[in-house]
Formats: sequence, C-alpha cells, structure tokens
Amino acid sequence: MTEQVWQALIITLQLAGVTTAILMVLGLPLAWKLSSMTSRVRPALEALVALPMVLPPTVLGFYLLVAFSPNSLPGQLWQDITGSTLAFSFSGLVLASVFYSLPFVVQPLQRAFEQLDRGLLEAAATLGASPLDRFFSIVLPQTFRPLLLAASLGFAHTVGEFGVVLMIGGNIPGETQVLSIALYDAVETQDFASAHLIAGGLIGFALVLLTALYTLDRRPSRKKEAH
Amino acid sequence: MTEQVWQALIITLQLAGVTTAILMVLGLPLAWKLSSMTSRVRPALEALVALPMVLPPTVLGFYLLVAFSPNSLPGQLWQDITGSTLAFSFSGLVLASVFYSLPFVVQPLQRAFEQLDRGLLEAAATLGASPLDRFFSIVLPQTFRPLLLAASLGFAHTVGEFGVVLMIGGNIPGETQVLSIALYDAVETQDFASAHLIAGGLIGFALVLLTALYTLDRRPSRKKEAH
Amino acid sequence: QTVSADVLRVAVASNFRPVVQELADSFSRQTGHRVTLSSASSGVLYNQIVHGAPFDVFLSADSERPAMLEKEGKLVGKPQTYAYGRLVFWQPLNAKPDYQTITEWRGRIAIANPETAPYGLAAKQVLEHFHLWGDSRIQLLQGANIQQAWQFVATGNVRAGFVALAQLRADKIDSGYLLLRDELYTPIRQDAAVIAGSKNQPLAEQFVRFLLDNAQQAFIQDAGYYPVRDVQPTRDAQPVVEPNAGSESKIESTYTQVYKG
Amino acid sequence: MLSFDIHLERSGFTLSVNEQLQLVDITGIMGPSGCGKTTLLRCLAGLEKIPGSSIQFRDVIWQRERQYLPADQRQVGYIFQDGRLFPHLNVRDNLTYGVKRRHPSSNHLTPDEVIDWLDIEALLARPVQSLSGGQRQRVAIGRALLRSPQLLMMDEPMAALDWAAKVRIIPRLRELNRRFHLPVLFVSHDREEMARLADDMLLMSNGQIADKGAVHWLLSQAQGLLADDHALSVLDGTVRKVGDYGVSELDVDGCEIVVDQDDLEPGQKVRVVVQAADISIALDDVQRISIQNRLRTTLEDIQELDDKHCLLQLRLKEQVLLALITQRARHKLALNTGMIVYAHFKAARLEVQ
Amino acid sequence: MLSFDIHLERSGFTLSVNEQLQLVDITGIMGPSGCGKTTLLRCLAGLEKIPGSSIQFRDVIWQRERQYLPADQRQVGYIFQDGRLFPHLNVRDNLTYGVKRRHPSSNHLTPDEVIDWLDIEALLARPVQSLSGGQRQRVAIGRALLRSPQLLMMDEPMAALDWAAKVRIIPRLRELNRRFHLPVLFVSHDREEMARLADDMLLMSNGQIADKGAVHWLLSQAQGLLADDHALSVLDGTVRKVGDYGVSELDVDGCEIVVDQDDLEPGQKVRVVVQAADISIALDDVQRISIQNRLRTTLEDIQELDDKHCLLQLRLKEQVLLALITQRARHKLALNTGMIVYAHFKAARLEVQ
Ligand SMILES: Nc1ncnc2c1ncn2[C@@H]1O[C@H](COP(=O)(O)OP(=O)(O)OP(=O)(O)O)[C@@H](O)[C@H]1O
Ligand SMILES: Nc1ncnc2c1ncn2[C@@H]1O[C@H](COP(=O)(O)OP(=O)(O)OP(=O)(O)O)[C@@H](O)[C@H]1O
Ligand SMILES: [Mg+2]
Ligand SMILES: [Mg+2]
Repeated sequence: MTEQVWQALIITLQLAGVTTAILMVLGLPLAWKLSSMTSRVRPALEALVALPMVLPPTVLGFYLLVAFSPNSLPGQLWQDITGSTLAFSFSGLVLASVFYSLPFVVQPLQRAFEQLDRGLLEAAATLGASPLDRFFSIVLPQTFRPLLLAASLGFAHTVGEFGVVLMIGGNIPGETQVLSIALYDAVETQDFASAHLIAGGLIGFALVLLTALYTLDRRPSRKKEAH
Repeated sequence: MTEQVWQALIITLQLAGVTTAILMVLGLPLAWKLSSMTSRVRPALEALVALPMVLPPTVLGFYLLVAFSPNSLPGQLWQDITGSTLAFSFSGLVLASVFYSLPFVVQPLQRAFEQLDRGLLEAAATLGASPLDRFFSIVLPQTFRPLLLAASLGFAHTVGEFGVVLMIGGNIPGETQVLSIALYDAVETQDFASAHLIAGGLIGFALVLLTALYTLDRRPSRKKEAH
Repeated sequence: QTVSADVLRVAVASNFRPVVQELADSFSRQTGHRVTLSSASSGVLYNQIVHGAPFDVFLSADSERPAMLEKEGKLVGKPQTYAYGRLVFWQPLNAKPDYQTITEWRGRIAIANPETAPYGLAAKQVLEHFHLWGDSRIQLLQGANIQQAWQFVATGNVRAGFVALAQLRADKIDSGYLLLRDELYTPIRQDAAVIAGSKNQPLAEQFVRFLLDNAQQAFIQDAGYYPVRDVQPTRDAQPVVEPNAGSESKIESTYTQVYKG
Repeated sequence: MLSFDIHLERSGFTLSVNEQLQLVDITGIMGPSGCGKTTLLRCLAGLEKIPGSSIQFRDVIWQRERQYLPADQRQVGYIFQDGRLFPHLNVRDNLTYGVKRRHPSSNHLTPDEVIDWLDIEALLARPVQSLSGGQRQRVAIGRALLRSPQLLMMDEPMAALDWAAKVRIIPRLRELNRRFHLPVLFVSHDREEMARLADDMLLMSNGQIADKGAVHWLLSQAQGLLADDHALSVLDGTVRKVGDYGVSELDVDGCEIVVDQDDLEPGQKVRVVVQAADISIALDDVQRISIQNRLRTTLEDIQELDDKHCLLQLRLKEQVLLALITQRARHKLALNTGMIVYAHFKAARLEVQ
Repeated sequence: MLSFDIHLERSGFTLSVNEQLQLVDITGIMGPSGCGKTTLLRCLAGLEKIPGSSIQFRDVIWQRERQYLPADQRQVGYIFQDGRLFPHLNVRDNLTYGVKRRHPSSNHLTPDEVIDWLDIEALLARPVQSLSGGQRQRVAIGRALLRSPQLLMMDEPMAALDWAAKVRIIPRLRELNRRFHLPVLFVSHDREEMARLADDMLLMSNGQIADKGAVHWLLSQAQGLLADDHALSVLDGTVRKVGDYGVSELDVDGCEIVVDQDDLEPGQKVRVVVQAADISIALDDVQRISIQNRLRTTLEDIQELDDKHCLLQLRLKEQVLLALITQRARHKLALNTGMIVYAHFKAARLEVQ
C-alpha cells in the first residue's frame, strides 16, 4: 500500500502542478480579456467559464469521458496526433482538471483585474511600456495576492477533486491514481488505517503549504494604504 | 422519475440558497476579520479555512459523518438539543455544505477586502459613519462584484458538490436527495436519457442564471476609472 | 506500452477490492506478472470500459454490466460468475437480531441504492418480502453503494442497515447481525470478464481461471461470499458464529446446489 | 480649545507636538513638504494610532491613555489632500453622505447653500469618476462642510482650484467660521490663501511646531522658515467711510487707508493684507502719484535679509507694517532708524473680519 | 510642431479644438475648472479614444483615420494631475520605470541629476504609500522627466509644492526645455507659475481654445477669461550691467530696469514679469523714493475694467506695460491718453530666458 500511496502522491503533485501551470497560462489572458470586454457576449462567456462548477464532478467526468473517447471527434483527433488515447492517460487527466478547475482560477483573476486602477496602466503607457510590458510590470505585481489565491485555489481544487479524475483517469496505480482516489479507495475498502494516514498527510501537507504560502504573502503589504 | 427530479431540484435550490445565505453571513465578517488581521496566526487561520478544498468530498463527507454521529461530541450535542440526528437531515446537509463551501466564499471576499482603498473608510469615518455603517455603506458597495462572485461560487459549488451531500444526506427522496445525486444515479445505472436530461437542464439553468447575474453585474461600472 | 506486456490491469468493483487484493498478490507470486487494481463502482467501470479504458479484466459487482458489455461486443468470451454476494441485516448494538427485529423495525435503516447497487436491490427485495417497502414507519437511508450503507451504520449515525457479509468479515465482526435467508433476494451474482481491447488476453483469461480455482474460491468464501464451485470445506464450511445457524445452514445447502447447476 | 500632546514615531520621521490652541478662529498650518502637517491632522482626526498621546477638544477627551474616541465620533470634518470621493456614489450622494450621519443638534448648512457657492449644481447627478480635478476638490469641500462638523480640518483644500473659485470660497469659509463658531484647521502652501483665510497660524518644521501666533505676526516675520520674498503684514482697521469710485476709506491706527471695495458698512472691523514687497518708501509726501495709500510712519528697524534686500519695520501708532526694499534703495535714500518715511502701497486687498 | 484637430463628445461636455502649435518652447494652458485642459492633454497623449480626430507631432502621425499610434509609442512624458505612482514599487523603482523603457537615442537626463534637484535623495528606498503629498508630486515629476520624452505634458504638476520647491524646479524645467529642445505643455491655475515658466499660452474655455498667443501678451490681456486682479506684463530685455548690491540693470526698450539678481551675464536676454497691480503712476519724476524702477512712458490707452478699476496701457518704445489703478486715482491725477507718466514698480521678478 505505502508504495502505491507514494506513487499517488507524486502523481497528484505532478497533476496539480502541471494543471495549475496550464491554468495560469490560460487563465491570465482569458481573465484579462474578459475583464476588459465590453461586448454583449461577455456575460455569456462568463457563464460558460463558470459552468463546470455546477455539474457534479463525476457527471462532468462522464461527459468528458464521452468526449475523450476515441469514438468521438476530439478523442479521435488526439489519438490520430499522439497515437494514444486521451482518456485514461496523464494528459487526459490534466486536460480534464484544467477544464474543471478553470472557473476557480479565472473568476478571482477577473475580479482582481477589474479592481485594478486603470490610471496606473495609463501612467505606464506614457512611460513607454507596451501592453505586454504593462501586463507584466504593473498588472501582475498589482494583483499578486489574487493571483496567489487563484493559483492556490486551482492547485487545491485539483488535489481535492476526484470525481472527474476517477472517471477520466480510471484509477490506474502509477499512472492515473492520485492521492484523493487512493484515499477514496482506502475509505471504500474500510482500510481506515491507510485512510487516516493519507487524510492526515493531506491535511498536514495542505496546512503547511498553505500556511507557508500565506506567510509569504504577508510581505510588507502593497495594497493602497491610507495615506 | 420526473416527480423525483422535481423534488430533487427544489431541494437543491433550497440547499444552495440556504447554504449561500449562511455562507455570506458567516463569510463576510470572517473574511473582513482575516483581511484586517495582522497577527501571526493569520496564515494559520487562512490555511484552516482553505483546508476543506484539498480533501476529496466523499472523504470529507466520511469524516463529517463520524463527527455527526451521536457517538461523537458534536453529534451528541446536536441530538440533545434538537432531538434528532444531524446526519441525514436537511440541517446536516446545510452544515456540511457550509463547511465544504466556506473557502470558496471566504477567499474571494478576503482578497476583495484587502484590495479595498482604506482611505475611503477613513473618509467615511470622518463623516460620522460607525464601523458597521462603513461596512454597509462603503465596503459592501465597493466590493459588490467580488461579493457576487463569492456568492455565486458558493451557490454553484453547493449545487455541484455531491460527494459530501451523498455521504451526509442519505439520499432521501424529498428530503435530502439533491439533483446532483439523481444525476449521478442516472449515469451510474446507464440511464443516459435521464442523465442527459438532468445535465442539460442543470447546464441550461446555470447558463441562464449566470448570464442573468453577469448581465446584472454589468451596470455602469463603478470601478475606479482612469480619469 | 512495453511495460504493459507483463502488467495485468484489473478493474474491480470497489466492494470486492479488499478480497481481490490478496488474490492478485498470490497470482503475481505464481506467474511473475504484476497486477494493478483499479477500483470504482461497477457503473463507473462500465462507462470507462465502453469508452476505451485500458483494462484487461473486469470484476463487476453484478452480472448486468458484464452482460451489457458482452452485448456491445466489448468482451472476449462470456462473462463468468466468480462469487455471490451475501446480504446481512446489521444492528451493531443488538447481539442477536432476528427476522422479528426486521419486521418490527421502526425508523431509519441504511441500505445501498437499489437502483445502482446490487446489494441495494437485494435489500429492497428483503423489505418487500416483509411488506416493509414503502412503509412510512421505516425511513430508508440510501448510500450510493453498499460501502456507504455500511459507513452509515459503522459511524453510529444509523442503528441498523442491510450490508454485505463481506464487509463485516473484513472488520472481523462476528455478532450483531442476521445473515439473511438466500431465498429472500435474487442471488447477487458477480461476474468477471475479459475486455476485448486487452493486450494481455491470455494472461487475463488466466487470471479469471485463477479466480475460479478451488483455493481462491475458498478464500472468497472465507471473505463472506458464496463460491461458484464446490470447494473443499475450509474452516468456514460451517461459519464459526452464525446467530441462527440452524435455519441458515439448511437453506444454504439447498441453494448451493442450485448454484452448482 | 484644542490641546494635544502627540508623539508618533515612523521610520525616519518623528512627530512630536504639544500645544494648546484657542481655536475660536481659523488656524493655519504651514511648513515645507514632508514636515508633518498631514500627519498632525490625521492624529487629531483619530486616523492614526498614537498610544501614549493625549488630545482634548473643548471638554471632550479624544484620547488619553486607554481612552480613545474613534474618528466617527469626533464630529470633525476632514478635507483630504487626495480627495477621497466615494467612487460608488454620484456627486449628490457623496455630498449627502455626511448629512445623514450628522449630529441632529449641530448647526446646519443646507445642501442648497453649499451647492450654490461651490458652483456644482450641474454636476449633482454625475458619477465622481467623470469629474475634473477642480470639480472633485469642490465636491470634497462640500461633503466635509455638509457633515456639520464641530471642527473643520482642511488639507490643502484649494490646490486644484482656479483663482475665481478660491475668491468665491474663501469668504464663505470665514463666514462659516463666524456664523457657526466653527473652528477651522487649515493647511496650505499658499501665503496669500493663508493670509486671507487664517487668523492664527502654526509653523511646522521636521515634525515639530516651530512657531505659532497670529497670522499678522507670523507671516510678517521675514526670518526663519518662511524666509522668502513673501513677507507680508496684516493690519486691523475700521471702516470710516464708504466713498465714491467704489472704494472705502479705513482707519488704521489713525491713518487713512483706501481699499477698493464698497460693500462695507461704516464702523465695520476689517483686516488688510499688505505684501511687504508691495510697499515702497518715499522720503517726501509726494502728491501727484496714483498710489492712494501713503502712510506716515516711523522707521523702527532695518533688518538685512541678504546682501540684496532688507526688511523695514515701520510703525504706525500701534501696528507695524513690513516693507521689503533693496539694499541699493536703502543706501540711495540713506535710510536710518528713527526717520519719518512715507509707506506707499496701492489699494490693498482686504478681508472682512 | 504639433497640429491637432480633435473632437470628443461626452455627456454634457464637448471638446473641439483645431490648432497648430509651434511647440519649440513651453506652452501653457489655462482655463477655468472643467474647461477641458486635462482632457486635451489626454487626447494628445493617446489616452482617449477619439475616432475621427487627427494629431501630428513633428513628422509623425499620431492619429488619423484608422491610424493610431498607441500611447506607449508616442514618447511623451505625462505628469498626471493625480500623481499615479505605482504602489508596488518604491520611489527609486518608480523613478527608473521609464528609464528602462526609453528610446536609446533620446537625450538623457541622469537619475542623479533629477533626484538632486527634486531633493528626493532621502526618499529613494521608501514605499510610495509613505510619501507626503508634496513628496509624491516631486517623484511624479522625476518619473516623467527620466523617461526622456520628446514632448512633456504636465497637468498642474506643482499644485502641492511649497514655494521653495517651485523656485527650485521652475528654472530647471526651463533649462531642460532649452538644453534638450524638449517642448512642454503645461497646465496650471497659477498665473505666477505660468508667467515664470511658459512662453506661449492657450486659453481654454468650455472645451474650446478661446485664445492663444505669447504668454507676454495673453497674460497682460485684462479682458475676457482672465479678467481678475491678476493682469501682468512680460517684458523682454537685455542685461546691461551686473552691479553693486547684488542687483542688475537691464535694458528694456532703452529704459533702465533694476532687478534683484546678480547671477547674470551682461548681454544676456532675460524676461521680466511685472504684475499690473504692482505698478503705480506718478506724474512727476520723483527721486527720493525707494522704488528703483521709474520708467518714463506714454499713456496710450485707458480701459475701464469696472467702476473701481482701470487698466492703463503704457508704451515704452516697442513694448507695452500694463498698470492697474483705481478710478479714484485716475481722476485725482486727471489722467488722459497721450500724457507722459512715470511707471513705478519695485525691483521685479525675473526669469532668465
Ligand atoms: N505611512 C508612512 N510611513 C512612513 N513615513 C511616512 C508615512 N506617511 C508619511 N510619512 C512621512 O512622514 C513625514 C510627514 O508626512 P506628512 O504627510 O505629514 O507631510 P506634510 O507636511 O503633509 O507634507 P506635504 O506638504 O508634502 O503634504 C514625511 O516625511 C513622510 O514621508
Ligand atoms: N469620464 C468622463 N465622463 C464624462 N464627463 C467627463 C469625464 N471626464 C471629464 N469629464 C468632464 O469633462 C470636462 C472637462 O474635464 P477636464 O478634466 O478636462 O477639465 P480640466 O480643464 O482639466 O479641469 P480642472 O482644472 O478642474 O482639472 C469636465 O466638465 C468634466 O466634468
Ligand atoms: Mg500633506
Ligand atoms: Mg484637470
């Protein structure tokens, strides 16, 4: 069991890490775009992004499974290109997690971007900063805390999520079995010693990680202060 | 099936509504307190709030079940006071959902409060507004969008969540059977007609609701504009 | 893909996983091939197999899903029954519950969801038999699967429930339950199948045959199931503790014959 | 009456002030950038944590030891250096925010009055984001006034205003002070504003109060912190006659001074601000000259400011007038203390008391 | 050379300007609050969407039809009315933000120079939240200058500064303009600032350009938009002699004017600002008087401003001097056009060209 737990831990961290990275890369421009959109389609787009939240994970997982299956177009395409199936692979897990955790990343980012003082961007523009430059030199540092929040929400959600992963991943040890599933298995099979161990570990790990994160986050505050 | 689905829909909405209301009532002061705390324990508290996110819902549900059991202190207390067990009751569901969805509400609120311009609060204070008055007349309107985000995250999460609900609720039709469980059952039993129907309904409902919400949210922007 | 040649992927219904865990270990020792277990509910596993999951063997907790898979051409050969589940009425705080306990029961009772779980269906049949199904004096608490029904009772939230004998055996519980008469419910047949897409078909078939060996069947019986073949009486031929051993053993003998046929 | 004993430490800056202000009139605060003017106001308004300090306003203790009256109960009006309009409210709602929260017994200005003299009628329904810099500042002034404070603190309230707006607003602020006995603390960098508006003054430097006194006296000090070319005198006088040509004659220590204003009442007390640099000295009683004010004075003191300028102290009877002239002129005229000289200045600026 | 044809509609406000500015020197923009000064600068800097308008700076088209050069490529330096320091950067990093992004071929001011004359050395490591109002404004000025712009736009850059700081900064801005041929657009409400800093001026009113011309000329117009008691004249002259007592003698149209400054070179071109209200008129050539500047002039025109004041236009040879006197004085002296009168004013303020 323990070896399997270690494997699951590693896969979990890999999955959460890769997913979070992709989420940030996707989520940042998406949230930025949404926050500065004025078109009528914006609410619809926002609703679309928020959608995965209202579906039960296993159900979402099921529909993703259908989509990823080699019988469907996306799954077919993936197989044609990579030679392997999308479902039951690490890539599939990542894709599903990204889809599922997207709202948890995009929404806080979008709100943060909306709260941003546009005047500072204008100032940066007059100082010669291109739009991309402004994004990196003004927007990102200004929204550092919400960014951290978005990333940690994405990460935690990917770690804790399991309905989708179970469905898409197939719970294959060493490949797609993540910690949450191992934990689920342990509870299901009445192996409470393992369950308590994994749950305790997860909680401890999360506590340490999150505390560290939030402590780091408490650097001299950069929010607009009363002057 | 259909009557049961209707019932499940109603319970789902009730659950999500009540949970969201409680979450806001709890989450607002909690987030406010956290955002203005400077003590060392703050990161630890923040981590604690974030914790439910990293545990798989069913596992969380299992531990909640243990906590709710009449053999444990909280369950005992509840039974002594109300005469009924906490598990398998609507109250239990609400309690579990509140616990589970708390981070999704507290975290965006906290970030929003941190982004707030404290100078405006000072201005309000010199104009005679008491702390509570300032909270309602300045903080809330200023953080309207993040508030909406927090509430909708809480709501959506409660609707979509199902591991915990499944565990705590006992799936009692008309009492604790929510939509997500009905949907899960349909997928589980390969009753795809029902599954597609419920999922379609949920998605449609969510799309309409969210679009409406976000459209409402697009009233003339009140964010700080470049002047 | 190179590794998969000697790794057998077994998809197993969650409630049978603890049993198959040990069997798989001995299979590995015998054959030198590694076995990995992927567990989920039978419904989930079915959906995954339909959509191309890379499993070699499917150990379902029912016989319907394998049959459906066969109809859809997802299997090699026919499904084979590897065990029968046994339902018990469990009331931990009562040393010797009996049928009267059930018929006079008031209040909450935990079962698995009859729509999704075979044990749930069996429990429903038992209740129907005693005209308790739909009785408003009984409040049914449905777990999504038999495991949750067990958890409801085990955590003390419900005083009694219909659970699997195997669950009690796994926890070495030997009192406080009533082993239900077999004729009260349709046999809970658990079928195994070899998946059509398997890259290790011979090994998969070997594994299914292995499960049906006497030694393994004896182990399965020990774990709280009925075996599918005549097995050498082991220590559990007469259960060590049976609350109402008399009537039970009689019924058992007749039914085992039916199964053998 | 406002007394305070405040000590505040910050990295690289210490505010340490211990004063007792009569505060019946308008008290100005001047001092170089970064000397602590804003910080002082913030402490008084209850916006800074200052353990160990004490503040008392009239008979209410605002802060002492553990006692601390929160900002919202101090009934102060505060005009912030950076505006701080509420972005989620329009102009009207910003203005009335304090109205709803003011003490019922306080003296009331009506919104209409304030809106009228700040000339913001047209802006009422506008979101504050769409205001120009000067418009914002006027709304901020109005908001603080409508709160009906017991003490008004203004941190450079008119920096973004054009002269026309200042000229409208300053007399109203003085009127407010008189009508409601509303004491005012007023920070500004502009001497002219200061001379026109304030009665008393604090001079700050490096977190301390370097000097305090009547505006007359402090602004006419040419030394120390204010040493530049802006020394001025403030004379108190009485209206003698409201005459032709729209000008009035005042009696200042028995001398006649002409001011170009005719909306005065004979007998009224007024104040005259004269820039030291505006005064020139003649040894003869020249007549055919446009300068209306030719006061006969005694040269009491000559102070060398630098190698170019000197400041003359000229005595009327009671009051003193400062004149800034060049060393060159001083030597050409061979000025000496004790001489009788004629102080020339044009019709002066005047504030009604 | 900057030409623009801008039309911008807003609820209740329309900006409509079509001008061509030489823009070699410093161009001032004045006008009442809300008249569109900030909006104009924003349009020019590329911060407003103005479809259908066109702007051309030197030979670069900044906007025309579909063509639109984004703000970050216009190489302008902009000092915002509301500061806009980056809160996540400390003072030093705010200052150098533009340095890293400036055009490599542009003329460089070094950070040390700028830090020195803005007197912000001590603040460099500080977070900008901890700055006082005046400190912020100085950092904002420094940040815009260090960006090495091709065109500098300043929106009331000195409103929060004390006089000492202004006196330090204004000559440097003029020097900058001369040294790097850096054109400057400069919004201010302060006439004195305007007269000292600007060469040309735009007068705005209600979203339109009401008048434009040399600062000399426009500020000395007593009518129209600037009608208040602040008319002034700007005279061009040449240094004749740097004399004793730290004063210098200038030649203005053949007349001698004394200024209290001695850091000049004979032959240097200078500009003298004289407030119309500072001038008095004598009919005789009085001698025993401290006033050093007694110019013999011809009274060319008398303009009645109101029933109290009139503005005299006095001709030297080429140039014109404005004097503001009371009607009373005018009648007492029986002034008439064509008379020879002596314009008296004290040693004047001076800006080196
Ligand atoms: N939050 C802070 N942390 C550290 N130092 C601060 C903080 N706020 C202000 N200071 C410093 O305290 C001093 C006094 O600041 P204050 O704002 O009171 O100056 P001021 O007299 O109002 O100046 P100005 O005329 O420029 O507005 C300044 O040196 C400033 O840099
Ligand atoms: N975003 C906006 N929406 C609508 N009107 C606006 C907006 N921004 C500015 N205005 C209006 O446009 C006019 C011009 O504003 P602008 O800021 O250019 O004035 P200004 O000349 O700079 O005034 P000030 O001297 O007070 O700063 C004002 O009447 C102002 O209220
Ligand atoms: Mg200040
Ligand atoms: Mg402006």
